[in-house]
Amino acid sequence: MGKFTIGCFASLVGSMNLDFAVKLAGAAMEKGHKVDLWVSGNATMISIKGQRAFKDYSSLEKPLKELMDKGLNVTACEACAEARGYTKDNTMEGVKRHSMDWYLASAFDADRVLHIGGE
Amino acid sequence: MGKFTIGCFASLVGSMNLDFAVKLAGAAMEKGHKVDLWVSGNATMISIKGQRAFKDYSSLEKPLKELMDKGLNVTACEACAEARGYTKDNTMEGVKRHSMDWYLASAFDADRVLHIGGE
Amino acid sequence: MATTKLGFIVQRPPYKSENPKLALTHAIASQSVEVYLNDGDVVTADVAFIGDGVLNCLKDQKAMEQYDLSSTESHIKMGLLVDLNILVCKEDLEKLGLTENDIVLDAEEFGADLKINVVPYQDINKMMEEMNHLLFF
Amino acid sequence: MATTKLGFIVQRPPYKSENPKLALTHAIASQSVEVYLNDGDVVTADVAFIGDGVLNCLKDQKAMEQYDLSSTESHIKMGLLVDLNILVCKEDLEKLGLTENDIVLDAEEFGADLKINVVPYQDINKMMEEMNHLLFF
Amino acid sequence: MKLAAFVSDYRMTVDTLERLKPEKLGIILVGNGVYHATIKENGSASLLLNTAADFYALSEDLETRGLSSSSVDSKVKVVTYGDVVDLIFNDYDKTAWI
Amino acid sequence: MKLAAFVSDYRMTVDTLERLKPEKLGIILVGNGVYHATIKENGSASLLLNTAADFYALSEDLETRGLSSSSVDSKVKVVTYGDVVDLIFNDYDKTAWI
Repeated sequence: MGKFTIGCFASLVGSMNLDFAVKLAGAAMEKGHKVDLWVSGNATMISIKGQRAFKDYSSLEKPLKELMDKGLNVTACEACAEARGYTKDNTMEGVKRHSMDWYLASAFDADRVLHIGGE
Repeated sequence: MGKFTIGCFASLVGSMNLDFAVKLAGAAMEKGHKVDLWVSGNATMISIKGQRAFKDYSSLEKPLKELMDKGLNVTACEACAEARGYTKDNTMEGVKRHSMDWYLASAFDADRVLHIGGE
Repeated sequence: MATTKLGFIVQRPPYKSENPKLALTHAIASQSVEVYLNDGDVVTADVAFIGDGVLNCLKDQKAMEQYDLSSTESHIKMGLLVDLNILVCKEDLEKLGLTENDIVLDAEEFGADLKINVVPYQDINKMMEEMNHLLFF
Repeated sequence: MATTKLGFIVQRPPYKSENPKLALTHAIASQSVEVYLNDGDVVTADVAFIGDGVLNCLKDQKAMEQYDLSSTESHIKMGLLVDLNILVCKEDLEKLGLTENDIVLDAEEFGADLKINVVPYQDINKMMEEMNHLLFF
Repeated sequence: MKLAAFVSDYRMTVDTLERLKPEKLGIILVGNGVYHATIKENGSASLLLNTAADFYALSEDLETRGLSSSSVDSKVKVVTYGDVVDLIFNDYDKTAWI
Repeated sequence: MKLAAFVSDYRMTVDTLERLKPEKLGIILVGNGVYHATIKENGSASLLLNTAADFYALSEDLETRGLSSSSVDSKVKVVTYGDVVDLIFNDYDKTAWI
């Protein structure tokens, strides 16, 4: 079993790349891999707490929490988040915030890295 | 002088379409037009208060407030905002929140409509 | 008493951007716009799918089953239910190797009377001419 | 003591998405990654601009003057300042009618020693082979 | 109709523009659309400039990208945000953001 | 290198894929990339399928778009999220999201 670092830079609603990242993280964990998920750029939108779950919009707070409970490590780019008005106070519990070097450190000992760019 | 309704659906940081919308609104107001700005989809990101102004990211809280002080009418799609975790409490002062019919009502008596889609 | 006609033109496929779905939800909002208007004033919404936008109309979209997300197909059906005029470009369907059998054509299960209109592009062009404002998605 | 090599490949133009700028800021972060690692462990970042990505390298970008936003050009200079290996595809510059005169080549005004390397695509391919992981922007 | 069409991409993913047949067409290049006004790919100007239309490119967006007005194709008029407002209100009656 | 390249667009705006020359290439169609596996535009399969590569299409994303596995080109193998994880870990050593 290996370590898998996924970086995603796509927005919460729209391209569905972030949905992809979360589902892939879950599938990798089911196979016993350790997964780090780094969200930067518009993907920091996933880190805000209190997303209202309408069926018309991708709503990832619930699936993300379920995966975090099972050990998914989620870290948001702090500067990208702050620029968008996502402060420490409105960040979902369990999501860490670090500067960009965290992503590179995660990649350091990852067996595989999948970097999913932004829109 | 006419009424100009601008709808923008692009995210706060990235495509710069929202920067375009805000600058165009300002230019239209300088020429004496009345401007309504509707933000929906990812463009509701502009409505959150406390965006930290780094030079590396588009930061539209300040220019938007300056234009609102001069009469710019800004309304965010309520459902799009709520789905992204932007609640009434973290909305920038002066930005209204309504359902999508507000945009159509604004277009009803607009002389010109410019609809700027999302990414 | 005045009518303003809005034309919603969807030119991109679903699920890559939120655009096609927002086109439909905004067009459907024409049904409730009267609260903001004077008596007798009306906003109408016509919707046209052109180019890769016709891919929004494929039937049996399983977005809910796979991603817990309402499908664009279901939004098109909602549009029919509130009597929106929905046009789909015939040439673009053909170009992509699709037939009327592949796309959603009605929403009878919800009691909608209207059906999708598969029409030549020139009819969509004519619709655009008749509108007061155009919104491209 | 180990080294992990990351290759950042920028294939799209600036100012339409945040990607090119985030590629640079993430690559620059290789300078501070040691805080998370054991002594002697290192992460290196090489950056390559290919396709329309070479448009990021045009000089005299006035993003700050026009949009109060740091330019991608200034981020490239920051990359040189921290000694990143930055490659620009020669064939793609030529394809777009650009020469070395049109692009940023150094950051001497900030005291950077390194310069941009305008190289044939095959050198970029070789760089990609040598990396442990690739990040496409 | 008199249509002002905005192009904000260099690589376009839709063919809408070539199919619109308004009585009068203006193409306003903004954002990354301004590359159409300056870049000569493989030695040729952008095919977009072959459209039967009046062309405009936003000065602010050219400058942001490091493109000088002197490199703009002779078919294209360089305009400001204020000019764009006047085009929308005075020269065209509908808009399309492609 | 053995490269797993992810394609998530139907209309691609980059030519990166045709230039990559890994020893082994897998193209994994996800998101709107899955249209390459099914749509026959003007009667022809997607040019992407002419690339020298092994092709995979994500089942979940086909179904989301109303595309049936029976319409998938014979060159393309339909896979699940779990299969994608195994491809990344067992069959390739690097990834590229194009």
